[in-house]
Amino acid sequence: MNEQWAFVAILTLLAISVPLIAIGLAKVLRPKRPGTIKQSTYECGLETVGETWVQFKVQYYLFAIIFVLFDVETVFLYPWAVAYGKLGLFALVEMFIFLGILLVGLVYAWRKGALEWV
Amino acid sequence: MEQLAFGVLALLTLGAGFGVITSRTVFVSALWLVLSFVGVAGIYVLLGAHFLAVTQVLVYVGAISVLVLFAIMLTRDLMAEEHPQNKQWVLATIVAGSVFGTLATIGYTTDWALTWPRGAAGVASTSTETAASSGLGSSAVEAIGRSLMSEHLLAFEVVSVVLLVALIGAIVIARD
Amino acid sequence: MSMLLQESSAMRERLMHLLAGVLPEAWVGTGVVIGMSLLKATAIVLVIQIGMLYATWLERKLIGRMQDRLGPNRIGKFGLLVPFADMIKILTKEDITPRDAHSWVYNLGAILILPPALVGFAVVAFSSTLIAADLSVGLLFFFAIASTAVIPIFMAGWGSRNKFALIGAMRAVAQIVSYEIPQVLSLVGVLLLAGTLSMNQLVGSQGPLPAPGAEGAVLPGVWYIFLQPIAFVIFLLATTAEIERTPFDLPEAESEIIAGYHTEYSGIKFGMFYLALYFATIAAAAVTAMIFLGGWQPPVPAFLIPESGPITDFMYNSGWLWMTIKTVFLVMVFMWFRGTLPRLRADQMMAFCWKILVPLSLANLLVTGLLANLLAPLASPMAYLGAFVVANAILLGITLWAVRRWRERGSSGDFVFEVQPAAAPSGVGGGD
Amino acid sequence: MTPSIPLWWYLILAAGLFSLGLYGALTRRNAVNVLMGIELMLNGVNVNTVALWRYITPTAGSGPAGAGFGVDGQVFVIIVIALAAAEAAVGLALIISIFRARRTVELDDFSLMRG
Repeated sequence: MNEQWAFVAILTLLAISVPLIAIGLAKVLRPKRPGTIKQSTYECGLETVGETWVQFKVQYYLFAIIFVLFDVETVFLYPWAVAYGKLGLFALVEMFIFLGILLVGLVYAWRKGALEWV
Repeated sequence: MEQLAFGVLALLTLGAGFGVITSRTVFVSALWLVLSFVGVAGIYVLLGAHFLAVTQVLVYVGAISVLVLFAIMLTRDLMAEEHPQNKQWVLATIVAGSVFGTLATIGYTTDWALTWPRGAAGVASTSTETAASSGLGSSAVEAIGRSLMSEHLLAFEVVSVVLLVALIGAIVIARD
Repeated sequence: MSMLLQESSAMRERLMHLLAGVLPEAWVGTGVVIGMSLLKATAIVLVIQIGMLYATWLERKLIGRMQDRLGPNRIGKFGLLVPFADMIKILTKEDITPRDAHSWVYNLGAILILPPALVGFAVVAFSSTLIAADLSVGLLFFFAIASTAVIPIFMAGWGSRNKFALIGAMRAVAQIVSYEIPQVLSLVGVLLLAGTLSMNQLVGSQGPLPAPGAEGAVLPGVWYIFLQPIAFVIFLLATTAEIERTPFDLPEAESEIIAGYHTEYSGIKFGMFYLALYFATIAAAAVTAMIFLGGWQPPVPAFLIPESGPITDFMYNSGWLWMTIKTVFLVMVFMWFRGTLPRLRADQMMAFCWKILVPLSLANLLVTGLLANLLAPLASPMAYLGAFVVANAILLGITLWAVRRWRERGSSGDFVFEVQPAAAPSGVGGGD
Repeated sequence: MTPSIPLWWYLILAAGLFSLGLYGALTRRNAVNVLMGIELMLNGVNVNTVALWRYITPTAGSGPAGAGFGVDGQVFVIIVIALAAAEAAVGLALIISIFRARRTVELDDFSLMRG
């Protein structure tokens, strides 16, 4: 087992336990006087109107799609970039093609107005 | 130590997977799914596939889960608690159970060392420790890059076309 | 530094002896690994915690000065004890959980907001030998960890069962994921030149000193901020958006959606979000320093460092000093942004990301790819420097020209960044 | 010297993940949940692929020079992950589109296909 990854695991556990400790400590120290008004949903003092879980517009999802596909693209780009020094010009052409095809997608999204935040 | 780590990760992955299929709220299901993805990333680390582990976190935890969560937010029905299962659960239990039984039996009983003719198989199956020491870690990223640019070039370029089609298709479908 | 290393191996010895008495023999190795990791992790958390406390103090002082105020000056000399007073205050404040909240998702959101900001420090090289885990995929690891921050944000927004919290969470996630793309794309150019994802090797490739375990000559041997100035600007802006600092702090635009996804959190749970913001700021500054400003490299050209002698020793052993200076400088740059710039509008922010930063980083990538190929046989830092400065200047010129043209045509108003009184109301996130 | 993990541990974990996903995909009424089940199945398959690559065919494909290892297994999984991302994007877009037209995400109500 790689010691470095063991460290990552331990750091993750520690990072989760730090807030647990802090919240536990605060539980001992802080006052606790709950009240009906105090525990109501905070909307600048007004009563909550309508459903809390509002429905969102589809624009959010369009951005998420474009993001996911470009994120996947970076997964291919990073190994390519690391290996690039030993690959030469042909690899650059291959990556041009890959990026070109994806750029068509970005241009399409742009032209169709999927990049407009309305 | 490896076994300990495997035990924890397997418990995490399968437990979270169980959470996905049993929780009553879709949003909570999605959270369990994310935890399961993290567990799988840990399994990849154990297997010496470090780049894959990072990719798993980047794509599954950081991206696909965002898609799922956005989709949940966009479809209001999903907010409510619901009766999660349909009437097929008896049948589904039988199917899933028998699939698991078959796969597990095959996995356990097959003498895997015989299935790969090359001599190297025995070396790797005795120890995963070689993964860290033999350069699988340090230069694997570069090797993946070279592999994508030579042997798997076709797959690589086809992936870009698939991504393009998915992008255009998803935009067209989701917009109207 | 070497003293610290000796100390660390001595500590390992002592730990081994200690554990040998308690654990069965087969478990001693495991115990030592876990124990050493715990020690290192605790040290990192403590250092970052103190750094965070003084970052809040520094931010108040700096912003105060920028606004012609004094800033905190009452508790301790120069108000140096104010962060501790804050800590006590936040620990003893009442912590209100809204009645309607989905209780465990709500609480877990406040807990899980911290790991994405903290775990990234595993790959931060405080000096050439002081790196907790020099992973072979370090750089990508950092961004993978940072990208998981969207999950606790969603949990906070959804778990609070508050309209504004949910809208804030949706906005925050949309912003974080969008700016992640230019952030990672802008680095591909750097990776092309460095040829490694390991943080220590990445810093080592910027010269003058090689990283431990490096093979061959140090190339390109120049800080990447000089080779990739456009990438640096893109990265800095995208990072500012990633950690939701002004001018990209729309998710918590208090005039529109109260405080965004942490509206319903109070007391120590709000403190966790506050902590995570500063941790993420320090982490972002540290990583930017390592990628573009040469991390632990001394700011001295290679020909000024003699072969041996006290100066050379100092250069090799003072990595932590340079790293700290660079990190603090970048943290101050983030604060300076906050003191200077007004908040962007939601639609401007998204347009800026997808229509300017992403295409520009792709163009930069292609130019860098071509140049790296042409310059590789020359193998001289000066050739790299000259070629890249010229190329970046040309690229910048083309970009400015293109943006100006778009603005003049003004067809969709995408690139009009001036305030327009007649413009549509700012794109509030929610509602259909 | 701690003994390392036998291969079948990984295979059973993968089988478990796959079966859980299958069960979820078969029983949930909610389309998004079904998609989550499919993602779980894909993850099971990926774990299987990586484990078999690691133990059985570690030399397949080109690898780091002199290391005696290939990276074919990892490359396969990277491509599967890319395709899974595309699948999720289109699948969820379909669900959103159907929801907008019919205000439901219950699969039993999707009788569109039956005409």
